[in-house]
Amino acid sequence: MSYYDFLFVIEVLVGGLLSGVMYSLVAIGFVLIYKTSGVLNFAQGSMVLFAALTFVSLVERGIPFALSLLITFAVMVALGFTIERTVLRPLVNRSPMTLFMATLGLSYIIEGAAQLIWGTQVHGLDLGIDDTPFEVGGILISSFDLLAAAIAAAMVAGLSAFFYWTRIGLAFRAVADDQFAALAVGLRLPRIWGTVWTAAGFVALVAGLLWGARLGVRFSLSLIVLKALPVLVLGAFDSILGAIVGGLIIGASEKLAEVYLGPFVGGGIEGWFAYALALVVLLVRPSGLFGQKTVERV
Amino acid sequence: MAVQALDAARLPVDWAKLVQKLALATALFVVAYGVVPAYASGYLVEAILLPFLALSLAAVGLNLLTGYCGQLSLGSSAFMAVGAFGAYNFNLRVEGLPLAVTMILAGISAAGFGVVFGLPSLRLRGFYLAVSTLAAQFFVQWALTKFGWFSNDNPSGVISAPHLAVAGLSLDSATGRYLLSVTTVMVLTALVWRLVNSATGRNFIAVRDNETAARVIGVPVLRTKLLAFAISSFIIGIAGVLWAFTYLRTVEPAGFNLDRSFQILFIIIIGGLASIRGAFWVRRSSLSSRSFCPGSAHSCSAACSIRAFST
Amino acid sequence: MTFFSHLRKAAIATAFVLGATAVHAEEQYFPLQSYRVGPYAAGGTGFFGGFIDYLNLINIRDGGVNGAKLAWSEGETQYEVEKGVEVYERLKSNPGIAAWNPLSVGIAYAMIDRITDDKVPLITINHGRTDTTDGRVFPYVFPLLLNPYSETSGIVNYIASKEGGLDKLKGKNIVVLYHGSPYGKETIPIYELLSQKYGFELSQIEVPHPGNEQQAQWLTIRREHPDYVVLRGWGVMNPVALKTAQKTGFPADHIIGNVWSNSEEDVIPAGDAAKGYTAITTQASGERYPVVQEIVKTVYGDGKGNLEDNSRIGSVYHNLGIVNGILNVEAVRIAQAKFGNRTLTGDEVRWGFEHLKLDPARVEALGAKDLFHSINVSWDNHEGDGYVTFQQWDGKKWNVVSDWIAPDWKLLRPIIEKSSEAYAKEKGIKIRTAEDADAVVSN
Amino acid sequence: MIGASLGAAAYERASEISAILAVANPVGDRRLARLSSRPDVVLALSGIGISFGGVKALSDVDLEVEVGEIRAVIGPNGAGKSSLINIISGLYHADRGRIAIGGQSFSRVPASRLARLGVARTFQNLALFGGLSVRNNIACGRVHTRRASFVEHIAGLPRARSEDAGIAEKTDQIVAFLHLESVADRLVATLPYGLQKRVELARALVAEPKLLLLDEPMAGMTATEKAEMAGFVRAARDRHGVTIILIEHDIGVVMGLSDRVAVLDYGRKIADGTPAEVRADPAVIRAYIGTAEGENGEDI
Repeated sequence: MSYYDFLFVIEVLVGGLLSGVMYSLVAIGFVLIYKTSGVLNFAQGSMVLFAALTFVSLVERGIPFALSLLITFAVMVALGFTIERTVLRPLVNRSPMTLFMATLGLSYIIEGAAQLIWGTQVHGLDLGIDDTPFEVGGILISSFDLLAAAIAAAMVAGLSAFFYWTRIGLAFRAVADDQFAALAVGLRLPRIWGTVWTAAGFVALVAGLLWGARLGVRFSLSLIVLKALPVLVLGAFDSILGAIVGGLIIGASEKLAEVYLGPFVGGGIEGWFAYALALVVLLVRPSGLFGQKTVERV
Repeated sequence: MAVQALDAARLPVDWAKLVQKLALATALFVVAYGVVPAYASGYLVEAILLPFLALSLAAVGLNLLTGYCGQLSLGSSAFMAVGAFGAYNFNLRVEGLPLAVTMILAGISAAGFGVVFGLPSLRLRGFYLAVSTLAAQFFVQWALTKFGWFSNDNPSGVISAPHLAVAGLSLDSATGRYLLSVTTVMVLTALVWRLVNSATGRNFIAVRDNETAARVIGVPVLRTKLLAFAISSFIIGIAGVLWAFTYLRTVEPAGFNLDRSFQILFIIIIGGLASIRGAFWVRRSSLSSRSFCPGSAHSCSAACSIRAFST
Repeated sequence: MTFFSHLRKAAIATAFVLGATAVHAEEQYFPLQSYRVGPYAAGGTGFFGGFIDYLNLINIRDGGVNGAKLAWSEGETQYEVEKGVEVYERLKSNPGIAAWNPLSVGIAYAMIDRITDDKVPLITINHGRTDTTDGRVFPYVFPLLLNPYSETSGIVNYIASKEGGLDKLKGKNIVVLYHGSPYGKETIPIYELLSQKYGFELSQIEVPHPGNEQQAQWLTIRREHPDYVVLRGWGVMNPVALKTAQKTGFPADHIIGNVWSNSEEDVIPAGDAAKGYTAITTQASGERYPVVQEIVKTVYGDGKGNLEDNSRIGSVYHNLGIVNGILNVEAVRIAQAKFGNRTLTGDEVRWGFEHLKLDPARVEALGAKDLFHSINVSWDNHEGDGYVTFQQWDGKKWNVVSDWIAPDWKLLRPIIEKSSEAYAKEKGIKIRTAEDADAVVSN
Repeated sequence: MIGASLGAAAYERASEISAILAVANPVGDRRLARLSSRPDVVLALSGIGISFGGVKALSDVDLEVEVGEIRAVIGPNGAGKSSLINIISGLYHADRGRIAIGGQSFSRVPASRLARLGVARTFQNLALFGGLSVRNNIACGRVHTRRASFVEHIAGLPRARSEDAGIAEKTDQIVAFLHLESVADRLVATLPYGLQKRVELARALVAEPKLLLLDEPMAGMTATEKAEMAGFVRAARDRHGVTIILIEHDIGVVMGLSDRVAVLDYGRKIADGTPAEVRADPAVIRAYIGTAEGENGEDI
């Protein structure tokens, strides 16, 4: 392998890792909700779309950037809260599968609502981040991706701090650990769920802005859940650390596979490669890399 | 079925109920083979009944797996695609293959795929399994697009329905295609009905309701799951043949995308998991409501599904 | 809010049809399988908006085509095949259908058998199956102006013209980045053929659907140092390609888009990364052409404009809709010249399309000089040898940067015939002759 | 030098361990071989140990069960009773020790072959099939005897029909035996708790097992229901000749019902013998007074 080939591998790897962070960003929204209420919230993708579309529509109507951000955040909080109140709370105690399908239905409703409210146009979203690549030792690195990774890291750190040091965070962790026990010691589950959905709305907002800037704001934005799902499976549905590591692994291996494995089968394997990889890992560790291995109680 | 017969022997025979059932079956036959072919408009047959029959059959298949056996699959339309492209190729490459054999072979191909993609179910449960079935969805679509052989190297990657005939009788007309569909659906649904009421069907339910207990009392859990994947995929595969041959006539792999899988899933949710009849009436009502439904039909069914849960 | 106004418009349009039917005037009807909601609504509103705007212009300005009023009604498909078929079956019994114009590959496929049975033309302008160009096998399908093979040849000819001639292509390196779908893969053999013929190096790289991740592909491209990248994209894949190109340092002005990568929707989301990007088109964009001006004056002035957002007048999809309107109306006019100025049958309109010859002079008379070049459809050539041009995005709008370019039709025809003949064999279709084409079913 | 001494130490330690194993295993295996060759021993456990996440749930437990006896295993909460029954039925795998069932020796009991080994069980928390009727739940208990394929079932071929008929007959017998006739065609999920427990017993009995494992069959029942259930358990032994392992919390019930009682505490067997012997054992008294008295108030 020549020096240039080596550089190229590194470049693909770095690009993949940075993409992986973007996947993690979406995956974290899933984890937050799954950990506390056992729901795999398929509507997370539509929430990302909704956030981006709301923000960009506000900006296009001449509302200043910061104010738009604030309004969008408020809207996302309201949306998260409404979903929790109107869809998930009435379904409490149903099987996880039922809840999952409800969120699947919800994703279509949110998409439809977004279209009714904001129309069907495709928008560009300019966050004012310059995306000219810079070179480090012969490797091109995207400044946008790097910044996105930094924002994602900051968000994870912020969320961790929130859940580690605040009262509600403590309650969150208790609920994540054991719902019944948490209930028994008098934690108010609905309030925690409300908070978690708010947090998920916030994550959707951040993901929506960054992904919106990457892809443009359009309907297929909600398809990024399909990138997040293998990340979740690989890293475990209930682990934020898993979502991050999973994202990095998927991002890097998917890009390397496309470049080095793709040519042997004609390319375009990224669509299913991540799923296949996640599957292989699962066959060894059925509850993901960072999932808790549960002892079956009988 | 035999158990039911014994049950009936033990209980006093409920003649009224029996007569009612017989009358219902007769009425169904008269409507399906008499009234519809004679009086239904082209629109009703081509735009409502044909997709209704194909998707209902797919829903029956998925219901066997998800509703009865408890294995959530998000990749149903991949198996429809395998069925459709399988039938196309069997018909194309084997001279003079009867239509029924073509369809059964297509179903068997889909069943084979189902078993392969059902293998993870032996180790994975719940969402981990559901997400892994997405691998089937994306892989099949990729493979059908990637390898031109599947579409007989058609530059547009599409397949077209062949001339349809049974025993020399052409079924290419709208009525002919309807009769083919309705017969296929009725036969398969009847077989599924018998299956779910047999010991095999009870094994499915046992695995769904309590896998550990099922294993301990001797239900062959692994074999039961794979069987559920196989039979379910077989039926969904044949539904794919109907979709391609009797309804759309020319299809591309993209027609069997994730949205289609979700659509089938919605049908069984709204119709009620583990309810064969549900698969039919939901499909019917969602079609009839479509023309009045302003937003996406998906949002509509989604809304219905959420309502169905809350009640 | 946008949605309800569409609903209102659809209602008005329908009422208009019903009202017109009531007086039994001569009338030609266009059933529209439009998509104004759903993921592809942006394209649908533009195209069907332009189409309807032109039909409106003919009605308002000329009182129809030789006295035959134009009518239409819409059925929402959301670009979904199943709904497209439903709308087809619902609207097909309306009287006086001229032609179907779905602007959806999937819906068009599902209609081929149906319209052939019903003997009504199916117009797949700029899209559809390549082999439907062969009118001998597909009597009722018309991929007008441009099929994928001609597009490929047109793009290569454009690159050649930039390099100073076809002989200068030798040794050049071209990468084709295509969408991972049958549509995307359709031109693979044609690029290979042209690469052999002209001696340029070629590599074709797939982007899996939907195309929201292209890091790996563009890094591979960067390693190859190609002279040009051809973008055969769709939907979100296009802006992502442009953004990723910027990210990996590939210049946008060496990326050439195909006909489904040439709209405002493809470049606006990419922002500055799209500046300099060039794409093929069969119809120039902008509103300076007389016919567009007349639409602005007559139709929009009258408050009957179909576009929600007037700034989209003259956009790529809107102008495509207008050109599509011109071709449909002229086919009806040509058929009327033979069969009489009355409501025509679908088969008569088919005959009209098969004699749709608009030379540059006629195009100018229609107020469309420079909007599109010309068309020359015949009974066995349903594409009509349309010329193409290339537009460059300057960050705000598209600017035409080339002459009208002719694809190498002669080279491509045998390949098309091979494919259509295989289809005819597979389906047991008898290959049509010129006499067959002249036999017309009139009621 | 240091490396060499470390290596030597490791070697010494390893040979020590293997010496222990070499001694321990033959003895255990010999004992197991001896026990399992006795025709009157249905089940023999030898040196069973298991731990979860570092916590020892069971250590070095021996147990043998003779034909036709009701063998109770008691102990305070967390003593390892359920782990024991789960190891016997193959749901947990012991870290150490061997299990002999009907003369066949295992380190890991294959749960999927359990029914064919002649072992049936009930569960501490109900494990019925909620979507099936009572009769069908019970019929499932004989699923291990079925041979007909799904094709035969769909087509209603003779083998499938005769299997169905045979199982229906057996099911009827058990339904009558446990007085479940009036609810036989109801969905099992709609029954009250006590009846569901009884259906589970029926599902286990219909398999005609040699060995029946009952995991707290009377938990959560009223006194009347308990007495009724105790009657059924005894009748199952008396009339069907089933050997029974009974795990139970309620010591009063156990003492009256069982032939021999083993007592577990913190994963160790602290006593084993007839009810009278166990009752008098000071270790048992200590264990119960020390841990459970305040909580359960059980009276020994």
